[in-house]
Amino acid sequence: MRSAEETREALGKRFPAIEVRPVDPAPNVTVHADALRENLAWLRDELAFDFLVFMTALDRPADDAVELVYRLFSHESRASVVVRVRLPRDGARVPTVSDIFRTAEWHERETAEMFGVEFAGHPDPRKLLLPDDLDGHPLRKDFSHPNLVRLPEAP
Amino acid sequence: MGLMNGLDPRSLVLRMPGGNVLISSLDAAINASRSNSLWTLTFGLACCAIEMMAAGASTYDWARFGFEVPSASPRRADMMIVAGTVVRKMVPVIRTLYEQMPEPKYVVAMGGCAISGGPYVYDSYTIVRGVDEIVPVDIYIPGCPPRPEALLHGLMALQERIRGQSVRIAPAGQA
Amino acid sequence: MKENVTFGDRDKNVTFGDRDETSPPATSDEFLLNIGPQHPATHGVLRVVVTMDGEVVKDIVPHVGYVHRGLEKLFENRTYEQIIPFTDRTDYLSAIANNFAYVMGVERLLGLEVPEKVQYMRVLMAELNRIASHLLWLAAYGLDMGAFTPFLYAFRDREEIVSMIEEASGGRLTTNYFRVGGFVHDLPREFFPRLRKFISRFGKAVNELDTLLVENAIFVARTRGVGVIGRGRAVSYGMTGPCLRASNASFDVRRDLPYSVYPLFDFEIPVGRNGDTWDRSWVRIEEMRQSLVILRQAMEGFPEGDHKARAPRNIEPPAGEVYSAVEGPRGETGFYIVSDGTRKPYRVKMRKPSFSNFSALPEILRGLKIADLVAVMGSLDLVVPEIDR
Amino acid sequence: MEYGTILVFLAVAMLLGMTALGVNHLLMPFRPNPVKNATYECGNVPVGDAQIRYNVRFYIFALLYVVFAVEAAFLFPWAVVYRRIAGMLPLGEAVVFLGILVLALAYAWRKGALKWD
Repeated sequence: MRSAEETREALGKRFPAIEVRPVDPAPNVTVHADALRENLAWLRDELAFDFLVFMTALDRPADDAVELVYRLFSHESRASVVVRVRLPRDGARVPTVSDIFRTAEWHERETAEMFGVEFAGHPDPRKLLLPDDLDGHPLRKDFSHPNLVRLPEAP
Repeated sequence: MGLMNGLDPRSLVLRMPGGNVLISSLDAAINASRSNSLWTLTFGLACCAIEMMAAGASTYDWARFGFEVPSASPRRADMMIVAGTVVRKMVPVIRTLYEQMPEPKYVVAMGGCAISGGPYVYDSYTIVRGVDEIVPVDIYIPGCPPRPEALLHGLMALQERIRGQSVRIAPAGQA
Repeated sequence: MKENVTFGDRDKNVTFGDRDETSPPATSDEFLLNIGPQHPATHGVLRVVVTMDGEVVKDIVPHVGYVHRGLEKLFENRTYEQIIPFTDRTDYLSAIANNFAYVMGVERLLGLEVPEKVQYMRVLMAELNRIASHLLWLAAYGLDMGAFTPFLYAFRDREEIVSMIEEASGGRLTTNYFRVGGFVHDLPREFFPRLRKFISRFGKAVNELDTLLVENAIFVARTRGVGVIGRGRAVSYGMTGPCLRASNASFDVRRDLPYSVYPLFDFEIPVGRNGDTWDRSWVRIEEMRQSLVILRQAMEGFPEGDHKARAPRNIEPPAGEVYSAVEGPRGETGFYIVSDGTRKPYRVKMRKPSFSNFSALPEILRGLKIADLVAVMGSLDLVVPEIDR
Repeated sequence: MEYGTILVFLAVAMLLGMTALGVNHLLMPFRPNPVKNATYECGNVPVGDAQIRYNVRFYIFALLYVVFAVEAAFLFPWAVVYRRIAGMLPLGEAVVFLGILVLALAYAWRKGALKWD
């Protein structure tokens, strides 16, 4: 049974640039897109982070980037870790991890259609939630659509 | 006898020794039978579906009014209760189901979402602002979700409307 | 190449009996069965396209999105208080669990301490809501399996809980009862006598429901050993809640990521052994009994105090992010909120259990029969707006 | 032999059936359209063709069902006249009749007709 402290030390050794952001206690690790698969597999096999809680993206138009967020949890040590990947906003490409974590298959499909991130090697890259005739990526900040009427600001 | 209060007032009841004779119009008989046995198409989309189930359970029990049989297939359904949020991906399905229901058919828009898009009117790119953009609606039941009593009240209003219909002229909404 | 001879092709000279060694063995064609958005077994608007070989399911392709309202986009244009009623409506069976997770997240962003009485009230409401949600699952599952009686008995008990919740919050289903820092108003005076009466009566009612459905011989025959998913695969699919605990994985957010005052109560976490459909049902029945235990302890230790902390009038949390999760009736319900210092969140990601639980369906069902599809889908206790959001 | 009454009986039966359908046909709103006549597939556009070659086991199950349905049909007249005939003879006949069919079921079960996969 690996304890949370041991896990944090092991993380510290492998990822020098660990940071803890305000309010959320889980350590944040930023990796490069090419090293994503290898790091996630390592986290799952070595440190028993067997549960991908969720995977989503943050659209940062200010610095022309989209940031992927993978949050992992370990049933064994009850520790959490957040893996982040920064990608250029247009033409963002990252390898799929749906074979490492099966739940990633649907999370990636949703993130792909909502943010326009392409997941290379995804087994079933169809749209998940959006109707087929809706093009564009809704969760991007600059998304506009005739059916989308914004709530008027309070006076 | 349940049928009695369902008939329209013009029908005549002759009290005779050894039994009564009832003289009424064909419309009254048909409307009484139609309004007292409306079969609903089970069509729960979101939260209102749970209140619809509660209306079907023993506490509120819409079987007292004749809505005994929730039929899953549109072929045997008289009434489609649209209970929940209607989104654009669902539009062709609702349209097809409505077409596949035999006349005379009625549509009840239950809850804010079905009436006008409800809380999702603003800032939703897939919302349909009211199911009456897709199918002709007979009864609107406001609420989010409406209480089972409100649903029953709406359905009784529908029964009242059916009693006023006639076979000669096409019922309202059956273009 | 097998020529697809259909009855319509009268002009073809190939007669049906014309077989030679090159033609493949006479097999039955696979056909597509579409269990579409409007179907009693799908508990809402799910669509599952099943490739069938006779009675056996060869492959399943789920289609979702028929109730996708785009909530995460909507949240980006709402203030923190305006989001609370929407959290009810993403999972209307456990509106309180969603309120709980979201409001706790915002309180952590604000660094706001909540009075102990509010914590106790939240646990009370959460456990009541869990029982109500499990009762509705039992009712719907009974209908799927062809047993109408559990539906009526389960709803009789559920109406009792729902009217109690309505008395406290004003809403039967979509309660909108939680606020950042506490509650809209305090518990009504006659809430505790009613709760005490309910707890004493419900202990017996759970056994009655248990024998009515879960211990029923036909139900056991249809669910024992059907739709098995192992512990490793369940975790890999991100399953949580009763579906995960049925596969021999003892994980419950109330105990493993403790929040609110749950550490003060002691209750067991029911864990099934072999992850089949029956275990998923048994775990939910046991959870209802454990919820009663928690309710009793929460009532005894109920402190005095006011029902709301002094939250700021306009909530503007500092820039930062938080992930707050709660053990909802269906599993881990969490909100990942990223704030940028303004009155509206920069991004809110809702982690909903049915999304992951449902994604495991194709793997569970491959090779089972069509009747098992209905049984397995019912045992996953799906709420569709949780999948579509 | 009074065949007349049978004729009247048949005539009334036919009449009853025809009037029921006739009135219905006159009064019902009849508005067919292509979507209404399409096959119902949970609200979607029907996919695939229904005329496919089904698994042969469906046929075997159907046969077994027909056997036992006919058996039940034969029991009805027996049950109606059972009370009027004294003694154990009718009971014996029914037991023999049912025994043969139970034997048939056992044989089918043994040969694996009821096993699906």
